Amino acid sequence: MRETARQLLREREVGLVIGYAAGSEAYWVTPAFIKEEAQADRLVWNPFCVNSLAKYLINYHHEPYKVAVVVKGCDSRALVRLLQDNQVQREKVVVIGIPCLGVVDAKAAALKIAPGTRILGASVTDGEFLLQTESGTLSLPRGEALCAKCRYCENPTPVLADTLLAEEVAAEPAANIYAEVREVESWPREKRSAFWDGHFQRCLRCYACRNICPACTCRECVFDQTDPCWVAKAHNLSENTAFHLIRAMHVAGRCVDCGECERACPVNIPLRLLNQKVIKDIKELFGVSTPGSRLDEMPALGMFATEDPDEFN
Amino acid sequence: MSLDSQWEPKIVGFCCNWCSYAGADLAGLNRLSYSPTVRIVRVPCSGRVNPAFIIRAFQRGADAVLVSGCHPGDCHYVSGNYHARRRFLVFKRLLEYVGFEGERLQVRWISGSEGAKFAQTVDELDRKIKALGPNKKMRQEPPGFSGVKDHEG
Amino acid sequence: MKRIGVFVCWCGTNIGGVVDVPQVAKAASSFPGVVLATDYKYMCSEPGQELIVQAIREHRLTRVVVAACTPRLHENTFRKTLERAGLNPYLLEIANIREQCAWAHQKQPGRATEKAISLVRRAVAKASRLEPLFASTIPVTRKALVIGGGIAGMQAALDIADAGHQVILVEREPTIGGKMAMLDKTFPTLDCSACICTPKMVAVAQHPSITLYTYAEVEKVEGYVGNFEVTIRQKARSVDHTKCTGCGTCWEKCPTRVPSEFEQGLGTRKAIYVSFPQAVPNKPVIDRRHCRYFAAGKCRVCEKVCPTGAIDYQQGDQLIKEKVGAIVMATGYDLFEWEKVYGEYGYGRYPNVITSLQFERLINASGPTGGKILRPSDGKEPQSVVFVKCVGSRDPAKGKEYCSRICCMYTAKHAHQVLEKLPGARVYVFYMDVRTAGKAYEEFYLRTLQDGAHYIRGRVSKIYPEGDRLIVRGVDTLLGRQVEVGADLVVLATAVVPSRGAAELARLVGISCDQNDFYTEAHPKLRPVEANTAGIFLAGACQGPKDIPDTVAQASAAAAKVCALFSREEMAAEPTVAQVNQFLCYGCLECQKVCPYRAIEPVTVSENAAGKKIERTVASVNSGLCQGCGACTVACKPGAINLKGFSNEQVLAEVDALCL
Amino acid sequence: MSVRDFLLTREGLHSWLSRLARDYPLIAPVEEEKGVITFKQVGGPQEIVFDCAPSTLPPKEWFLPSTEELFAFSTAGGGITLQEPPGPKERVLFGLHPCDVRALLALDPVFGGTYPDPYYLGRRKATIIVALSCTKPGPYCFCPAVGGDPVVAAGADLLLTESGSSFAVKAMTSRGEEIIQRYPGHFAPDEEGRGERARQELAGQLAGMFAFLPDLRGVKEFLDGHFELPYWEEVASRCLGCGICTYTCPTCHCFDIFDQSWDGARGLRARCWDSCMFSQFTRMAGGHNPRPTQKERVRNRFLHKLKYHQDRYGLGGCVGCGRCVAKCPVNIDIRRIIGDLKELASHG
Repeated sequence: MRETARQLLREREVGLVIGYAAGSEAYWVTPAFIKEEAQADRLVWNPFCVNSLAKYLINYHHEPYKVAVVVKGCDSRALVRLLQDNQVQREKVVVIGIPCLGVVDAKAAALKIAPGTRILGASVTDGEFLLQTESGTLSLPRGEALCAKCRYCENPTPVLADTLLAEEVAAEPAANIYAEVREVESWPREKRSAFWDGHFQRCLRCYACRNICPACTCRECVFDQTDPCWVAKAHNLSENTAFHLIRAMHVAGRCVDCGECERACPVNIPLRLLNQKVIKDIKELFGVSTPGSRLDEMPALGMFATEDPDEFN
Repeated sequence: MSLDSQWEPKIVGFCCNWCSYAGADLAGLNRLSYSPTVRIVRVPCSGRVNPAFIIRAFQRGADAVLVSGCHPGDCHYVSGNYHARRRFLVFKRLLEYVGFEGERLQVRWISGSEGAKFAQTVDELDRKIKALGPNKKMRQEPPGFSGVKDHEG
Repeated sequence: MKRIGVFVCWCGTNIGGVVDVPQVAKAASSFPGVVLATDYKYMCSEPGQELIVQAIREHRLTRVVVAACTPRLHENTFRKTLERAGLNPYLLEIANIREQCAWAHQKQPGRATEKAISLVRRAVAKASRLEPLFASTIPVTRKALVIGGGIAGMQAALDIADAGHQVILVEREPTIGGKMAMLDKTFPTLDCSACICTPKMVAVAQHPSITLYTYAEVEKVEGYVGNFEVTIRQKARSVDHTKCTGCGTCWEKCPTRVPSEFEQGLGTRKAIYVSFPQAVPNKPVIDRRHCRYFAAGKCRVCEKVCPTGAIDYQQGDQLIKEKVGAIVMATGYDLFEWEKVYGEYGYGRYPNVITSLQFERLINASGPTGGKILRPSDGKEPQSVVFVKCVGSRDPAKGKEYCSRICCMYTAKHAHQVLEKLPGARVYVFYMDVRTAGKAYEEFYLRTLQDGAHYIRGRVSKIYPEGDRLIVRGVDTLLGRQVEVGADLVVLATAVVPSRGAAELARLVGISCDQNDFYTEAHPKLRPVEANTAGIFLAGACQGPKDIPDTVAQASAAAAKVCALFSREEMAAEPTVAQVNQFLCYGCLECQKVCPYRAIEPVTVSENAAGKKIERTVASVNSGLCQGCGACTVACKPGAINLKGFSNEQVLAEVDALCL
Repeated sequence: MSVRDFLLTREGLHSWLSRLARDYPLIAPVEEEKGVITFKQVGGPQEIVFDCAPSTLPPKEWFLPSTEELFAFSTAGGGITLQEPPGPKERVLFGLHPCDVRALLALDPVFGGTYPDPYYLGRRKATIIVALSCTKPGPYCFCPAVGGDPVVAAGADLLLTESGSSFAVKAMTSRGEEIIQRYPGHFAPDEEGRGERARQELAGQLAGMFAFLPDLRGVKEFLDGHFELPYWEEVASRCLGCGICTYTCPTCHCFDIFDQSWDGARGLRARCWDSCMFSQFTRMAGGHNPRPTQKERVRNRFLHKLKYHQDRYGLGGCVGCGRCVAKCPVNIDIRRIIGDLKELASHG
């Protein structure tokens, strides 16, 4: 990756490479914005590279230079959506794709890795993530440490890339991808209601879910507008629920299921469980794929078919 | 909000100007009697109805929302109700998922000639909501003296 | 702060007899922004309107709420009232306390009053959010498209052309003339249909302002009132009409015979053919489906015999684009396909059970039998003819719920013709009712009765063959007994249905159909010849079953509407259209995808962003194209695109008010 | 001088908390959701999480609620009438760590200065604070680096320090003494100075347990002279502009005021948390925004923590709780920022 970045910068193919740099703890990475060849050594790729970097491209929409961005399979869906929404110009992006074997949930890793630990190397096997530290090799069992979104991955290999940095990884059939959604659906209404009320009640309205979301690219979000006041600023269950429902509908047909909202949430609201519900329904109702997985498939709620299901007669 | 026998549901209707609003007019014209619990907002098309309007209605104390437009294929604006259909198929499922009773959002295709269907739809909805009781999800009290509470209250 | 006036109408006792009007006015006076709330017996009357005008002036009102009947009735009336008082007409909001309140809740006056107050509160909330709107003007292309070349289309085309405007007439058959050209005589005058129809056809063909496209179909319609762009597909005729003289040698020599559509299958035509001798244009087309050359690659007889070398097997379909300002739909009707559902009448297996349109050809002097009534099975003259009415009409179980309107009269005509042509023949008519509303219609029917036709009130339950005859079994409901009638010929008065493809054409043109696929008029009483979509008009049976005089009248009416539209170079456009807040727009163009009128285009704007000059793409609305449906507003996540007159702010305020 | 040091057995603590919960609204850390520890009113000690270090959200919600109704208004009957909310009841806030108590001391001058804020001050006055010494720092804690003390919570009414099977209790204020007197039988006087020894011992143990202590020396002085730094652009390029750091911060206190009404006739005025990280935070009515990009916003936040608060009140704006470090989704880590600034300072 460093070599690819160096080359792109050296040959002035791009003016910027967006990738990952080591974070302040072993299980964190931080986005890196590399403009000079010499800085390319800061770039890392390891099983902690969970962040989706595609949305950062928007900030460089008006720059004269091309930007290279590192994407995993799930992130590539975000990139496709940004292209479809005219937020990113294809000819101004060099996509460095990384076929991915799954990334680690930092919250789970934090329980196993002492603060201040330095990671010297990492590898992924079928059953575990192996980390070389100064005090020896540490194993994170895949079952415990794997990010929830990686459990059923539809696109281990990016759907769009100019260069792939590893061998393609085939997707496994993901029949159970919405098992958790189905579980919630199966609950009695009162239980569902209490479940979501409990979560929405806790929402701080910090908007991290929105700000990190690749489907949220508005110049000014409805939640920041005062006239009309779509949702009041007050933090309470009613307004918080309104916020989450309107947001779910705004990203309906556009959410790429990258799971970044849920990861960013400081109070552990299971946002992916909310957005996946919409993805699942839209797929079932209208026969489309997960948004962003096909360049030629536009958002389902911007289209219709006369033979769509109808239950409103 | 009281649960006593005096309680009457509050139902907000969004009716498209060309079909359903005309259907509601026709119901009146034919002196078809239906429940007065539905209050209509006139919109040009069912495709104009933003789910955020419905959310707002529930926040403000609506016990149910009726969205009504032309039958598929009959949209005055060609395709507005097809877009509405997709949107509300998804939105209704989402509302149920977070714990709403699905009956509280009714979407119905009612043409300008279906005054009787309008009246019947309203009465059915009214009956269902009376059986369910007041909606509690997302409900707010009007801001005012009663709205001021001590934080710990 | 807005100064709102609320005017509550009694509508005589219509509202006032149920709703406590003074109480509504009293409640309204306490709503925020309301400076005046009053009531009056008839707000729409001249004194009522004058009251509003005076109040606007006296109380310096800036917004007006009228609580009265449905806005669909008097919104325009009161807008004009505001205008008279110097207020922008769009600063009006109507609370519908008649249709949706007083009339619907007559039995619960208390609840009706309560609801009326709520509806007025909604209107006040919306009124306080109303902004003045201004109509824009759009240019008008003074050229009309008429779709369908039957009597309706011809009449409309001639009237518009006579008024001095260009007309394009598109007919999908090889000739104009439509159904009327097939008819023998017209009721009740019994004048020859061809004699009055063919001169019209010629007039159309010769009119300098009419461009005729036969054997052509409308493929695409874009644009909007005054500015349509239509694409017409001229189907390949395989004959170069610029060379062809219509001499007829080709169709004489053509070896292939197929059933003639014009003769309703009772006669034949060739594979290269003109529909009938007086066809306009009187030049042939090759029916490629049946032509030997096209089917088997051999033959080319017509090419060999053509003296002018007009045969062109290579000819392809041609797409023609035309700009027009108005469209007249005159697509006519077809007959209900009774063979598919009426098993009791033999599913079309008995050759001597025919439709009335076939009967028209049978009795027509230029028809397959030269005007002799001969039964199809063996060419014998029938001695007993049974007419069955309402086959498919007024039959919700198997056919259509509606009355086809013309059958009673033409059946009377047919009965009369049989009795006239076949002295001694017996004529029976099975009917449900005899409906003869029309000038001299009832008289005609009575004459037929006097002629000796036996009218039997009842439905026919079965038709079955016995020997070389048919037995028609029905019930005579007046006598209350079953009857069986032997018949040599049975004529079914089948229902009138929209012509095939009418619904698809409606979708393509952008108008709506009713549940039977007849085109929907903008208003059943007040705008019967306009479609819901501006600039599109309806003529003839495409809007509903009609006889010839009504069809011609409607066609002329549609033409008059077109001429009114064409009377000015520009027309005022509705100001309730979408509008883009370019600051909020982030250029995803989802709005463009949902717009049914292609009214949204991307444009590039330049602006300063943090000291840098940047260019970015935003959506822009063509207010001439926009029809104000608002689909874009919901597709727009940040609310950058809003609908004037039904804005997000207004709807949210209405919801808030209704829930209080 | 009265005795200020007491001892409390573990059982004694539980029974005292049970009594407190009956007599006062008792607010303490609870695990609201798996992995989310917040201060909530509790029914008794069984609900309390004792070993959180630190809680997910700070206790500032109890002094500066995320939404606070200020007054109701009505125009009914002409004119305008206002009604203020009733003041808070006296309540006990239990289980604050020293950093959170220190954060309150940092907030006090903000709301108690030239224009005293009756809402904050009312809540502050109504609250009895029972602090708990840290026994183990959290993974991202760095209070010693910003002058904090993980053991002694100056500003609390009572300080509890776990020591073996019991707790050393120190009354830090007269209000703390009153509380102890109100519950005789629970507290045994600590006449041998066991508490003091326990606290010293704990301080010694903790000293080496902080994973990463940034060196703050010279940073403020550097920032005093360097407002414009290209460095902020680098930080801002990563920043999402969300409110996590400010909403989880115990000293961030910005709020926005808004009116809520359904019809313009009746309604209420309220304030709710706002964040200087939000793009529209400084946007003025006319549309101008003096902090137009995330660079200015990020800079403002860190300058506030490391300089402005010090300039204005002589108090640190960061108490080293590490909550923003724990929660930032893009790993903008104030410990690293301090280190980077330090390095920039040393390179001139």
